[in-house]
Amino acid sequence: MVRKIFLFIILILFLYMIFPLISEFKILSQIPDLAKYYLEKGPDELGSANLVTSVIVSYRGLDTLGEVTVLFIATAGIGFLLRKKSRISLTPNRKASEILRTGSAFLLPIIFLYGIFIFTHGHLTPGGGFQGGVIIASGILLLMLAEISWKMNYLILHWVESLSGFFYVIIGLLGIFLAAGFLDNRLLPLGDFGRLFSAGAIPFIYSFVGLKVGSELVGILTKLQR
Amino acid sequence: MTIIIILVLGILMLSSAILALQLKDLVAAIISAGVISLLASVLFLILAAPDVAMTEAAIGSGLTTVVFLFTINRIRKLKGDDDG
Amino acid sequence: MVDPIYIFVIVLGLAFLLSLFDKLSRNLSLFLFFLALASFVYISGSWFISLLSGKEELIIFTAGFKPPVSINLKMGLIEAFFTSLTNFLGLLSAIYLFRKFRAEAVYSLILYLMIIMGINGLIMTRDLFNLFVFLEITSIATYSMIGISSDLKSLTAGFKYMIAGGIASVFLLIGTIYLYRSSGTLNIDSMISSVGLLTTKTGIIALFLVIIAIMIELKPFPANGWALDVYQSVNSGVVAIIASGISAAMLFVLFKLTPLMNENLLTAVAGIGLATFFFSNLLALKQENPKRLLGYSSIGQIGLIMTVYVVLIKAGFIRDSQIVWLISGGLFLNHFLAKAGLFWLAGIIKKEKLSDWASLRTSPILLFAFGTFIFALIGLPPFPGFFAKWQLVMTLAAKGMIFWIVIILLGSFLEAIYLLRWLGKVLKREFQEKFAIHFSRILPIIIFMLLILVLGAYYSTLIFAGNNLNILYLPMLFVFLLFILDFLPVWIKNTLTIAATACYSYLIFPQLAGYKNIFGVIFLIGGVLLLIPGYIKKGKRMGFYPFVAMMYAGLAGLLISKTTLQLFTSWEIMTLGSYILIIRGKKSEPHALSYMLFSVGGAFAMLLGFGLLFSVNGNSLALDSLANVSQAVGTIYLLLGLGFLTKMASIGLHIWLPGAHGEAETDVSPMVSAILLKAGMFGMIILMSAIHSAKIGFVSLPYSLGWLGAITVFLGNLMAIYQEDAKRLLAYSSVGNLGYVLFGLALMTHLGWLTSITYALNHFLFKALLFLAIGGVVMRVKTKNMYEMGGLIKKMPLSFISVLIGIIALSGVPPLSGFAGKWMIYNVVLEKGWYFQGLVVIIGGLIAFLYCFRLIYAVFLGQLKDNHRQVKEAPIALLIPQYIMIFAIMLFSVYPGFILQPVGDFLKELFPQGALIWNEGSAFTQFGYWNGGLIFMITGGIFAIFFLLLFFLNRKAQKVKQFNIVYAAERPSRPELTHVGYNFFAHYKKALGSLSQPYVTKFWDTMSDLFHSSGDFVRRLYTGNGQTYILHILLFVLAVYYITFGG
Amino acid sequence: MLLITIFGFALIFIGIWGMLTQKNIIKMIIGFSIVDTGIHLVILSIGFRKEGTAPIIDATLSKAEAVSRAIDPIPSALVLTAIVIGLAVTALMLVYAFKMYEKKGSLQIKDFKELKW
Repeated sequence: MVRKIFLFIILILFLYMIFPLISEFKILSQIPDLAKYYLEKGPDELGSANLVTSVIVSYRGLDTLGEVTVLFIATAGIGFLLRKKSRISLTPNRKASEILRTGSAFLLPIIFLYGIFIFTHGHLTPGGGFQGGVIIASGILLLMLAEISWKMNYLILHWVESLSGFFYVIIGLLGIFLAAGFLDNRLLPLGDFGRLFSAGAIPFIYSFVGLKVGSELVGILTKLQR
Repeated sequence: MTIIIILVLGILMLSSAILALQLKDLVAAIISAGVISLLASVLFLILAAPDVAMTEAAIGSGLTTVVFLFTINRIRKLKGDDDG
Repeated sequence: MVDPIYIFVIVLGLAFLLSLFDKLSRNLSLFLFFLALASFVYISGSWFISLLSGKEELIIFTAGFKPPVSINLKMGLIEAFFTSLTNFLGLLSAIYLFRKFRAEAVYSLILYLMIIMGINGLIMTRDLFNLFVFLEITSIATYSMIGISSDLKSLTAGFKYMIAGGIASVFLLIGTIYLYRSSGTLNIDSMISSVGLLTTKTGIIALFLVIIAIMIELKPFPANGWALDVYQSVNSGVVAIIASGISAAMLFVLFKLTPLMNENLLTAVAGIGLATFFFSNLLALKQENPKRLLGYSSIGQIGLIMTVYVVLIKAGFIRDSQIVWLISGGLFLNHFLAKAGLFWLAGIIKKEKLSDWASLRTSPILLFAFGTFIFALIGLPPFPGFFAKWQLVMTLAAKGMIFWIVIILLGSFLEAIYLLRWLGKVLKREFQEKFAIHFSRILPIIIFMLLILVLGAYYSTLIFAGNNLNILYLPMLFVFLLFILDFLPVWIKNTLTIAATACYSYLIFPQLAGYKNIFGVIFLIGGVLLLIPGYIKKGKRMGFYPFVAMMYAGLAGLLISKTTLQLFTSWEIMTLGSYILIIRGKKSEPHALSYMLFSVGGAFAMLLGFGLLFSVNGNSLALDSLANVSQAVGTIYLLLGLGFLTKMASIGLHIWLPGAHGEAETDVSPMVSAILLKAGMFGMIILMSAIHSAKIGFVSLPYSLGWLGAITVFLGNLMAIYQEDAKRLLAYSSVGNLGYVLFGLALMTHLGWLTSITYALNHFLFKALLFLAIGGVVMRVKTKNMYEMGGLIKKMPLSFISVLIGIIALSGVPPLSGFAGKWMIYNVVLEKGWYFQGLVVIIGGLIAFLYCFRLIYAVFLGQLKDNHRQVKEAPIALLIPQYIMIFAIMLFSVYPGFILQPVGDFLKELFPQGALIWNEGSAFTQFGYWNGGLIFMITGGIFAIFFLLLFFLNRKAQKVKQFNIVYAAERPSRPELTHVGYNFFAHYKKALGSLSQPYVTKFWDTMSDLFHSSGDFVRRLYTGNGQTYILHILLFVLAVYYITFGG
Repeated sequence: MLLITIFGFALIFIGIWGMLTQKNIIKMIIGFSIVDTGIHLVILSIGFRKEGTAPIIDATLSKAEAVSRAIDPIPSALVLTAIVIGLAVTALMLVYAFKMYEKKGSLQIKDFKELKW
C-alpha cells in the first residue's frame, strides 16, 4: 500500500511536469508552415490525392522504409528467438467449426481483393500499404484459425516477403538515378491526378509495402502459432 | 455534439484500460486492451485521420490482440505440458 | 566516393533477400554478409579520409526535397568519424562472432546487419522522428540479437532492456511531437535555427523529454540497472556492439542535439554524466563478475565523455573545434577500443570470476592486449586517454573549473582501483584450465589493441599545445623493440638493455647540469649496475625487460623534462614500468596494488597541481614557470608535493613500500628501492627549488615538511627494528632514510640541501648494496626470515663483507660516507635552530643501529642451520655490482669533496649563504670542520688495532657447537625460539609499542573500507527486478527535471 | 482537441501505472500497449485544427481548399509509423515473456532476479 501511494505521488509529479503541455494547448488555427507546404504543394509535386500518403511514401519515405524494416526485424527477431524447437505439442486442441471453415474459404478471396484494393489506391483513398497488408494478413489469420487443410506454402510467403522488400528498395534506388533522390516517387510520370496509375511510383511502392507488411505479419503470426 | 461523443468514448476507453489492468483473467484483459484501440480508432476518425483510424483498428485492436492471444495460447500449452 | 545512402540500400536489399540466398548455401550468405560489412567500412572510411583532406561534407536529400520538407542525412567529418569507427567495429565483431554465425539461423545475420544499419542511421540522420525510427531499428534488432544465447540470464536482461527502451521511446515520442508543435519542424537543423521558438514552457519540456530519453539510452546512474544486466549476461560479441557501437551512436546523437540545449539543460547533462561516472566506478569496487565490472566501467566512461563534451561547450569552446575533439574524441576512442576489446576477451575466457582470468597468462599476446586495454582505461601513457585527460585538466583548470576536475579525477581513481585489482589477479592468481583459442576470435582483439597503440603513438607525436614529447620517443621505441624481442633468452635481452641504457646515458649526460648530474648517476649509471644481476636468471623472463626499459625511460625523461607535460608523462611511464616489475614478486599482488594505487592517487594530485599551475601562470607548460607562481602557491605546492612524497614514501604515504620492496624479486628490490625512490626526491627538488616558501593558512609548508621528514626518520627506523623479514627490514629502513632526505631538503639551507643530495647518492649505494647482498642470501637459503638464517659468514663471506660495509655506511658511523651526512645534518640543525626536529632525527639515527647490526649477527653470525650446510656464495652476477658499489662508497668516504664540492657549487646559486668552505680536503662550517680522508684513516687505524688485538688475544676461543645450549630439560616448542635473534627487540615494543602501531595502515584501510562498503551499499539499489528499474527511470527523470527547472 | 490530448495522457498514465504495479509480465506488456495507444492519441490530437477534414483531395476537398481546411498530415504519418513500431515491440516483448516462461515456468516479474548489484 505504501508502495502504491509512493507510486501515485510519482505519477502526480509527472502530471505536474507535463501539465504545461496541456495547459498551453490551443487548437491550431494556423498549422505549421511545413504542413502548409505539404497541403499546398503536395498534390502537384507528387500527384497524390491522399496527402498523408504523399508524406508517408515520399516526403518522409525514409521513415516508412524504416518502419517496414522494423516490422521485418521483429519478424526475424521472433523467428530467431523461437528458433529452437519448443516443447509444445502442435496438435490443435479442437477442430474448428464447419461454419468458420466454409465461411473463411468463401471470404478469403474477397478479403485478399479488398487488401489489394486498399494498397493500390493508397494515393487516392484512405489507407495504403500498411492497411492493405494488415487486411491480407487478417485473411490468412482467418485461414489459420479455421484450420483448413491448406498447408500454408511457406516458400511462397518467403519469396513474396523477400522480393517485395527488395523491389521496394530498388524503386527507392531508382529514385536516385531517374529522379531527384532516394525514394523519390517522381521516377515515373505523375499522370492524371486522381487516377489509379498516377502519382508516380506511389502505387507501386505501396503495393510492395502492402505485400511486404502482409507477409511479415503473417510471418509473425505463423511463428507464434507454430 | 462531438464533445459528448468524445467524452463518452474517452471515458469508455479509460474504463476499459483500468479493466484491462484489473481483470484477473488474462484473455479478458487482452480483449479489454483491444477495445481501447478500437475506441481510439473512432477518436482518430473524429480527428479527421481515416488512415490512422484504419491502421489502429486493424493493427492495434486486431493484430496486437491476436499476437497476445497466440502467446497466451503458447504459454497455456506449455503449462498444460508441465501439468501433464 | 560512394554515396553513404548505399549503406542503407545494401543492408536492406541484402537483408530482405538473405534468407533466400541462405536457402542456396550458408557460405554464400555469409560471404555476402561480410562483403556488405566490409563495404560499409569502405564507404564510411573513404568519406572520413576525403573529408579530412578538406572535401566538402555531403547532405543527402531523400525524396529529392530540401529539408525540412523531407528527411535528410548528413555525412560530415564527425559523422564520417563515428560511422567509420562503428562500421569497423561491426566488421570486427562479426568476425569475432563468425563461428556463431556459421552455426546459427540466418536471422542472426539479418539482425546483425540491421543493428549496424541502425547505428549508421542514428549518426547520419538530421531528422528527429527519423532518429526515433533508427533508434527503434537499432533497439529492436539488438533485443532480438540478445537471444543469440538463449539462457535465462540473457533473456531476463533482454526483457529489462526492452522495458527500459520502451519507456525511453515514450519520452522521445512525446518530446518529438511537442517539439514539432513548438517549432513547426522535425528537422534538427531547422530547429536549431529557430531555437527561439522553443522557449515556451511546452518547448522546454518537449526538449527535456527528448534529451532525457537519449540520456536513458546512455544508461545514466541510477537508471541503469537493466544495462548492467545486459552487459553481464549477453554474448560478448553482441555486448561489444552495444557497449561501444550503440553507445557511440547515442553519444553522437546527444552531441548533435546540444545546440538546442539551454544553459540549464547543458548543466543537467554534465551533472548526470559526472554522477554516472563517479557512482558507476564506486559501485564497481566490490564487483567480482568481469563482464558486470566492464559494464560498470562502460557506463562510467560514457558518463565521463558526456560530461567532458558538455562541460567544454559550457566553457565556451566551439563544438567542432580541435580541442573539443582532441579531448572528448581521445577519451571516446580510448573507451571505444578498450571496452570492445575487453568484452571480446570476456567471451574467450568465459569465466565468471575476476581471479579465474589468470588463465590469460597462457597466451602472452592476449595478456598483452589485456594489459594494454586496462592501462588505456586507467589513462596511463602512451594511450590516448592519458593525453585526453591531461589536456582536459589543463583546459578546465584554465577556465577555473576545478570542481569538475576534482570529481573526474576522483572517479578515475576509483576506476583505477578495480581495474588494477583485476590486473593483479590476472597476473598472480593460480588457474586451472586453459581456454580454447580460435583465430577468428583473437583477430579483432589484436586489431583493436594495435589500433589503440597506434592512436597512442599518434597522440604522443601530436603537437600538443606547443609541446611535444620527443624526449621519450627514442627510449619508448626501444621498449617497443623489447616487446617484440621478448621471445629471446634472458641474457641477450639483458645485454641489450644494458647496452641501450649505457648508450642513452651517454646521449643525455651532456644535457644535465647541477644536481641533475647526481640523479643522472643514480638513475642511469645505477640503472646499468643494477641490471647486471639480471644474468642470474635463466630462461626467457618474459615481460620483464620491456618494463625495466620503460621505467628507465621514464626516469631519464624526468631528468631532461622541460615542461610539465614531459615531466608528468615520464613520471607515469616510470610508474607503469615499475608496477609491472614490482608485481613480479611471488607474493606481490596486494603490495603492487597498493603501490600502484598510491602512485595513481599521487599522480592525480600532481595532475591537478599542474593544472592549477597552468591556469595561474598564463597557460604555460614550462617547468620553469613554477618559479613565477604568485597565486595559489600553497595549493600547488601541496598538490605537487603530495604526488612526489607518495613516491618518496614519507610517513603517512609509506604503507605501500615495505611490501612492494620486500616482496619484489632479488634484482628488482634494489632497483625500486635504490633508484625509484629518488624520483620522488627529484620531484621535490624541482618543486622546492622553484618555490622556496609556501603557506596554507598559517602553516608554512617547508616547516611542516621538516617535521614530516623527522617523524619519517624516527618511525621508519622504529618499524624496521621489529622486522623478522630481512628484506622488509631494509624496506622499512628506506622509509627512514628518505626521511633524512626530506628533512634535509625542508631545511631550505645550503647545507641541508647538500646533505640531502649527497645522502641520496649514498643511499643509492648502500641500499643497492644491502638489497643485493641480502637478496643473494635469501636466494640461497630460500627464506627471508632472519631467525631461519645464521652462521652464513663461512658460506657467504663476500656477501658478509658487503652487508658489513653497507650497514656501516647506512648507520652513519665513521669512517664511511654516511657519517659525512650525519655531521652536516647536525651542523645545519644548529644553524637553523630546529632543535626538536633535530632531536627526533638523531634519535631516529640511533634506532638505525639497532636494526643494522641484526643484519650481521642474525644472518651471518651464530650457528649455521643444518639445512644450510650446502649453501654456496651468491652468484657472481650479484657480487660484481656489489663490489663496484663498495668501491664507490670507499672512494666517496675518502674523498668526499669529489662529490660535495661540485654540488655545493651548484647550490650556491640557490642558497648563497652557509656553503661549506673547503680547505685541503677539509670542510669548514661555522661550527667546526671535518676531513673525510683523515677520519677514514684514523678510524681505519683504530679498527685495525682492535682487530689485531682480537686476532691475537682470542686465538683460544672455543667453538660453540649446535647443541651447546641448555634449556632446563625443555625443548623449544617452535624452531625459531632456538635462534637468539628472534624477536630481538620485543622488549622495546613494550616501551615504544604505541609509536609503532600501524595507525597509518589502519587509516588507509578505513578509507578503503569506506569506499568499498559504500559502493557495496549503494549497488543494492539494483535489485534485479525489472519493475524496480522502471521506477528508477521515472524517479531519475523527475529528479533531473525538478532539479534542472526547479518545478 | 484538448479533450483527446487529455484522454491520451490519461491512458499513458494508466499504462505506466500498470507497468509499475502489475506483477504479471503479460499484464505489464498490456500496460505498455495502453501507453502506446495513449501516445498515438496525443500525437494525433496535436495535428488537428478546428473543423478540419482529412487531407485527401476528392469531391469534398479541392486542391485549393486543402491549405485552409485539411488537417496537418505529418502527425498522421508519424502515428502510422508509431503504430507499426509499437506492434513490433509488443510482439517481441511477448515472445520474450514466452521464452522466459519456458525457462523458468513463471510469469512473475519478481522471479527474474538472477542478475543484480
